[in-house]
Amino acid sequence: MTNPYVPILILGGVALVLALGGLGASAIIGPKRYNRAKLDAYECGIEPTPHAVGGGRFPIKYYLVAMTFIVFDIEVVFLYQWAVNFSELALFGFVATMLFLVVITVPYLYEWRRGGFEWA
Amino acid sequence: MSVHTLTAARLPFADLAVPVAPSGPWQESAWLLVAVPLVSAAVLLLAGRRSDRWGHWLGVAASAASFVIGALILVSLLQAPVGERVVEVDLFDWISAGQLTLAAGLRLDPLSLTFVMLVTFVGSLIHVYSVAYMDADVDRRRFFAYLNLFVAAMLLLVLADSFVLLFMGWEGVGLASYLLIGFWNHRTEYAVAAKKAFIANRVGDLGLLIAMMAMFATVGALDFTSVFGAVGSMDTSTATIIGLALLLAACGKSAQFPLQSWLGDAMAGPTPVSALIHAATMVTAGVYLVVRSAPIYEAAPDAQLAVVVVGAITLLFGAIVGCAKDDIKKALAASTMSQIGYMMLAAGLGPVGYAFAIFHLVTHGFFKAGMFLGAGSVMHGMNDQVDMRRFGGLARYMKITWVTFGLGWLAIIGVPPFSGFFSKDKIIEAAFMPVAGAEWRAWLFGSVVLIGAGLTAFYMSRLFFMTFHGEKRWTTAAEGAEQHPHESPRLMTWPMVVLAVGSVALGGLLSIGGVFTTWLEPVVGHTEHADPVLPIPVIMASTLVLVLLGAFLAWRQYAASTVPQVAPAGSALTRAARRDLYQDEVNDAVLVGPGAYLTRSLVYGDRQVVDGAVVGVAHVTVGIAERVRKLQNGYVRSYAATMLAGAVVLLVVVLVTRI
Amino acid sequence: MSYAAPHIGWLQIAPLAIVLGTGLVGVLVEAFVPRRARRTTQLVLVFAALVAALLLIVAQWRDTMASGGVSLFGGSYLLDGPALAIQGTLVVLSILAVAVFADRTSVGQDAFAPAAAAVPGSDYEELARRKGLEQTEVYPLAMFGLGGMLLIVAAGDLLTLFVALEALSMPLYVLTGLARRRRLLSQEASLKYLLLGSFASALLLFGAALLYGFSGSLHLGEIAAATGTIAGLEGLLLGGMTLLLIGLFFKVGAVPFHAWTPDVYVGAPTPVTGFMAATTKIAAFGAMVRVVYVVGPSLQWDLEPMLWTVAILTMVVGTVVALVQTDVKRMLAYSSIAHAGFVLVGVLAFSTEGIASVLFYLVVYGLATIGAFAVVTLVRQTRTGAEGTVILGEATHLAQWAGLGRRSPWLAGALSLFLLSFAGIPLTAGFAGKFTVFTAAADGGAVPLVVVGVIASAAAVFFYVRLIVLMYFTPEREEEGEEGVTVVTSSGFTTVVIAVAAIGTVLLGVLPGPLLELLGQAVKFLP
Amino acid sequence: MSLTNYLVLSTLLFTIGTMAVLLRRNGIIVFMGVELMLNATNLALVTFSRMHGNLDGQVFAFFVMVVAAAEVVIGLAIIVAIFRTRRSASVDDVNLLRN
Repeated sequence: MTNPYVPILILGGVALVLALGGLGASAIIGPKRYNRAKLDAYECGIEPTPHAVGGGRFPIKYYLVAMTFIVFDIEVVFLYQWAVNFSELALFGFVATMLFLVVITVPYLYEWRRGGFEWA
Repeated sequence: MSVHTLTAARLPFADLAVPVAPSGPWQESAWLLVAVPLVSAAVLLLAGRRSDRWGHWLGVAASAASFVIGALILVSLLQAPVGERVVEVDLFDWISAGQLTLAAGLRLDPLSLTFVMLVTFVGSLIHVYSVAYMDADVDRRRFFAYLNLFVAAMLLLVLADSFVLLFMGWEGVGLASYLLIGFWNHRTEYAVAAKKAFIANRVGDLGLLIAMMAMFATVGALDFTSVFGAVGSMDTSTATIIGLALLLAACGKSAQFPLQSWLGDAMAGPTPVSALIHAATMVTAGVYLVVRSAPIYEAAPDAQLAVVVVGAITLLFGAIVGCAKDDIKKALAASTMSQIGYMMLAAGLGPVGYAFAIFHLVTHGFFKAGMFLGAGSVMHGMNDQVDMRRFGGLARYMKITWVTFGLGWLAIIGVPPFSGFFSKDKIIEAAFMPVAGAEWRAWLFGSVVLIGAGLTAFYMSRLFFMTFHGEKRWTTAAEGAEQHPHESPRLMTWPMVVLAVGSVALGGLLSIGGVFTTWLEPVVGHTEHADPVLPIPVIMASTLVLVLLGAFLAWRQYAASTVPQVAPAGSALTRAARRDLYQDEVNDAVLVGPGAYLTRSLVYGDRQVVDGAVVGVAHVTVGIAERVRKLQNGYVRSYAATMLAGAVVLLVVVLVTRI
Repeated sequence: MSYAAPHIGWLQIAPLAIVLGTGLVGVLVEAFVPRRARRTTQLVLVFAALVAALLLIVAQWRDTMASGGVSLFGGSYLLDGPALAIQGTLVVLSILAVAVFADRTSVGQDAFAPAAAAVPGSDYEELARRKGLEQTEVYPLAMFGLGGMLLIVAAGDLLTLFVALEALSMPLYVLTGLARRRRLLSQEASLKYLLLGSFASALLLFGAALLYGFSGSLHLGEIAAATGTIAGLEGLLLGGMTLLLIGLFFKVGAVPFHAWTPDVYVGAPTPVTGFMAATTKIAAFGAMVRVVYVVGPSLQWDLEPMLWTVAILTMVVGTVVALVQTDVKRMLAYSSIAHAGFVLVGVLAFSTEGIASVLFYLVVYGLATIGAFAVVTLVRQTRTGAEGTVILGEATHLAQWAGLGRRSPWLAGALSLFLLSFAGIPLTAGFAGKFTVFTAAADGGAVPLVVVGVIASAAAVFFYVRLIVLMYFTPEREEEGEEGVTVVTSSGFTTVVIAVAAIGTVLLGVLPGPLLELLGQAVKFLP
Repeated sequence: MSLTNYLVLSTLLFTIGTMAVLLRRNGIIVFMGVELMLNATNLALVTFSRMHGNLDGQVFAFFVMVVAAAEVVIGLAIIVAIFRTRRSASVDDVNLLRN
């Protein structure tokens, strides 16, 4: 690799040019036609703003789903490593992973107790 | 315990005593001098209402305790041989970073101990007096807390062995004085007075700060020993700058021209405060500073001359103002101003004057404090009336006050054999000392102090006669409260008596064989007396003639003839004098105005006003600030853009060196 | 290959473990303890844990200083002198900060939204307020944040550094959004902090990647070792270091990465502001000092231009912009930026005195900051309407502070003390701090920096003193209409905090010697 | 093919992510930009890991994923809260705090 720092400088240059140029360009030539759809938040495709249920307290179920998903998703990321060299990691690995599982379980319990799973 | 050596500054400071380690328990425990009143003040403030019943006595006890300790140290110092009368007590290394170390230590020498004695003795008397004077006040405890705070700060100021520590004391007394002037701050004009004193003092502090920076820049240290030691190697211009800066500081603290205007308003504070802080001790701190910095002034003749000039101006200024004031306390304040002018002038005269400046300072401390207490006692008897045109003929009603005040009066106008005579006469002689190459000085300043003596005699006699003699001009029932003057309680009269004794005898006792001047020699150096341009008897005689003349005129106008109850229009000069020769107008333009602007701008952050307040630099700064502020436009994306731009710039800064 | 379990020093990780464990338990408390008892339980837990952690830190002080520290988990967790010292500082300050969290004042409400999930101004929020709900999750959140901080100052490799950074940031993102009043501002601040914060940590992460690419290792020590040996890849090294430092600059609020600071400090609930202003900065500086002093020395000449630029910019911009602020919290925010600059000056001393002075300055700054913001929590706006006078949120406009000195001298006095300490007036801790930092830097040859620093602090005196002048010398504004200002009495916690901070500030101002010596022992980094 | 290409790719992705942060208006898209930056870094980490023939980089990448996920959770919660309050997720609408 010759002059390996050149990519970084390029990155810098590109970033600067794009940052300023992009801001400028979008300000100048960009069409200023916003509509609800453009500004809408993405909420798994459902109509994002139902009328305030329970007087302004909004259902965060979808996010609970997302979070719950992540709880287990993350679990797998590490469990997989552990699984493949279970025997080599031996006791240390076991204890560590169990600890990790416990830690992961705590927010799960919290969510459960706070009614995070009471969908419908 | 570190031992310092003084590399010889120029004469006459070559013979100065070298600081030595303390010997004996009392010198070791000098820190108690400051600690005791400080602790007492803290107790009084923290204990709150609970201590209302006994608080004031604690205050008195604390002040008295410092006096006792001081006395013991004094004795131990007197026993020491003259060569070892400059003692340095290292307390602790305050901050030590890298090579640099700030140490806190006390310096016990004749000069500082003289002040310790004056402050604690007069201070204790005034504490006692205040017990009675502030009897009616619900906040008496707080008052005593502030008094103790003041005593502690003042002692720190005079005992400090470095300009840093001195500065702390300097600020401390400023704070205490501010708190005490504004003690009755529910009355607006008093709060205003407090603020005025505050501003004037800050200007002074600026001077002290500049001086300290200059010293640090040139010497690299701020303790007296090293600074004065390095003076010899300092070039004259630096010394002059430092000297002038110190003079500015002294002017702010000691109400010297052009920063004197606050003292009159400071009389808004309770009378004991005026007696202790604004007559006997704090306002003389400026003189202390000049005398303490003697080596610097010796190296800077121009700065020295400036000191003399300031002293001379203030001397006349105060005297003229004093002739026109009808408010008894303001008249006394004016005279204080003028007397400190005397001391400044003497301090500016160099080695011939230092000792006498301090000498006059001590005697003045006694008789002026005495007279202020007398004034307080008069007000006490006259329902807080301060207009002398409504006094008159009080001699018969308050005998002790009359006698004590009278003795103080005789002392200040310099009638032999009272204290003032000895101290002031010496200053007059010193003023007539010929200065090589500038004979005009001797004549100019000599005549100034002579005239000053005459004026002093006039306005003090005026004050005395208007108050105690002539016919009664009291407010009658028709005008409101009818006056029933009466003598004050013992707690108030006794301190007055003690001080009166001092104003009679002290001067004489201390000048027997020049005991006082020799006592100070380790600090201010020894000088052989040259002969003044006029023979001493002539000087003395002319002084006395002028004094008697002044007193006689005052008697004819204010005792023998009737005094109008309402001030007559008077001449232009009189009117000017009544208004402090328009100093306020000047200062309002110079100091207070911007100050007010500042405060207002601070409230509403009004840009114009900010600019108006801190002219020049602020303009640019605020301009920049506003630009930068524009960047803070609240848009996340532009923040992110700033960050990225910053990142790119930094990357370039780093990498460019390698390409 | 067989795997050797890494060595674990239980005593050394005990403080960290306790703090994080308490966070977890706190979450369980939220889950299983009935609502009434939650607050009390949380408080007991938190304070017990913090005190325990502090004791453990003190217990291992001597050994650590003697042995120079230990390296755990294969060098990922380096508990050396500076790490332990900063951990101690962090725990002490957190005790104070969390105490301010807990204060309900005479109004009977803490500073946090009763139900953060509720839409501001909605019926449900009103209901929650009337039912006196409290978002007691703030205590576990604070614990997690503190855990991250304790970890980052001991992070021996880039992985730990990154994880710790995120662990300390995320709870703060949430805490920022929990203000009980001015919730729009609070949420906005939270969003800004989140977006910019994650952006900054992305930059830091990329820097970490580059450094790994350069050295093939994540351990700071090995990266430092590689600096001399590997040729031709300096680009990766320098670029990586720069981006890494930028991530930390963001956390300490150094210009030009400071833009979030004022907005977030103003928007966040004031107790949280105090907490993060003090602890986050300290933790980030801890990490920065480690990076600069472990990897830096061989690169000193390459990095100095950048560091100098940032330091000068930070001092100047922070001071200058603070001059024109009219909002107390905002002014304090900019002043905290300026202080970051002063600390950077100390870092640039590149000497052990430098480290000691930085540690000392951080303690001083933390004390005064928490104290100052604690004072701010007590000065409130009032509105007098039909139903009598209602006490609202903090009165932060400067004009509202006029004459405070007359109404509540003690409070104003305490604040003045903190401001004077910020301004570096002698006899306050701030002076000792600036003095040590500047002397260290001057000895280290960074004289120009010191000059700028001195000028900046001189200018800074203006806006600190102006608040004091305002409180003591400006007559109280007469209440126009129904708007007014009042001082609520704390329910004890805040008073204690302010008192402790004030005493500490004075004590360290009069006698900084002992602490300086103590920290003087803690200046050796493990490679 | 050379590992450098991966690095270039990751750099480009990183830049694109940056641009998304700077140019997009919708808070959630901005946030996706940040996530893109993180994942671009992951690519770089894995590449370097391969280059140096040790696993540190890959482990790091796993942790980055976890952190990113956690960040998403918090980020979404905050953005949604704001959205519910203001009926818009545009980051340009939130500028009450300024100067």
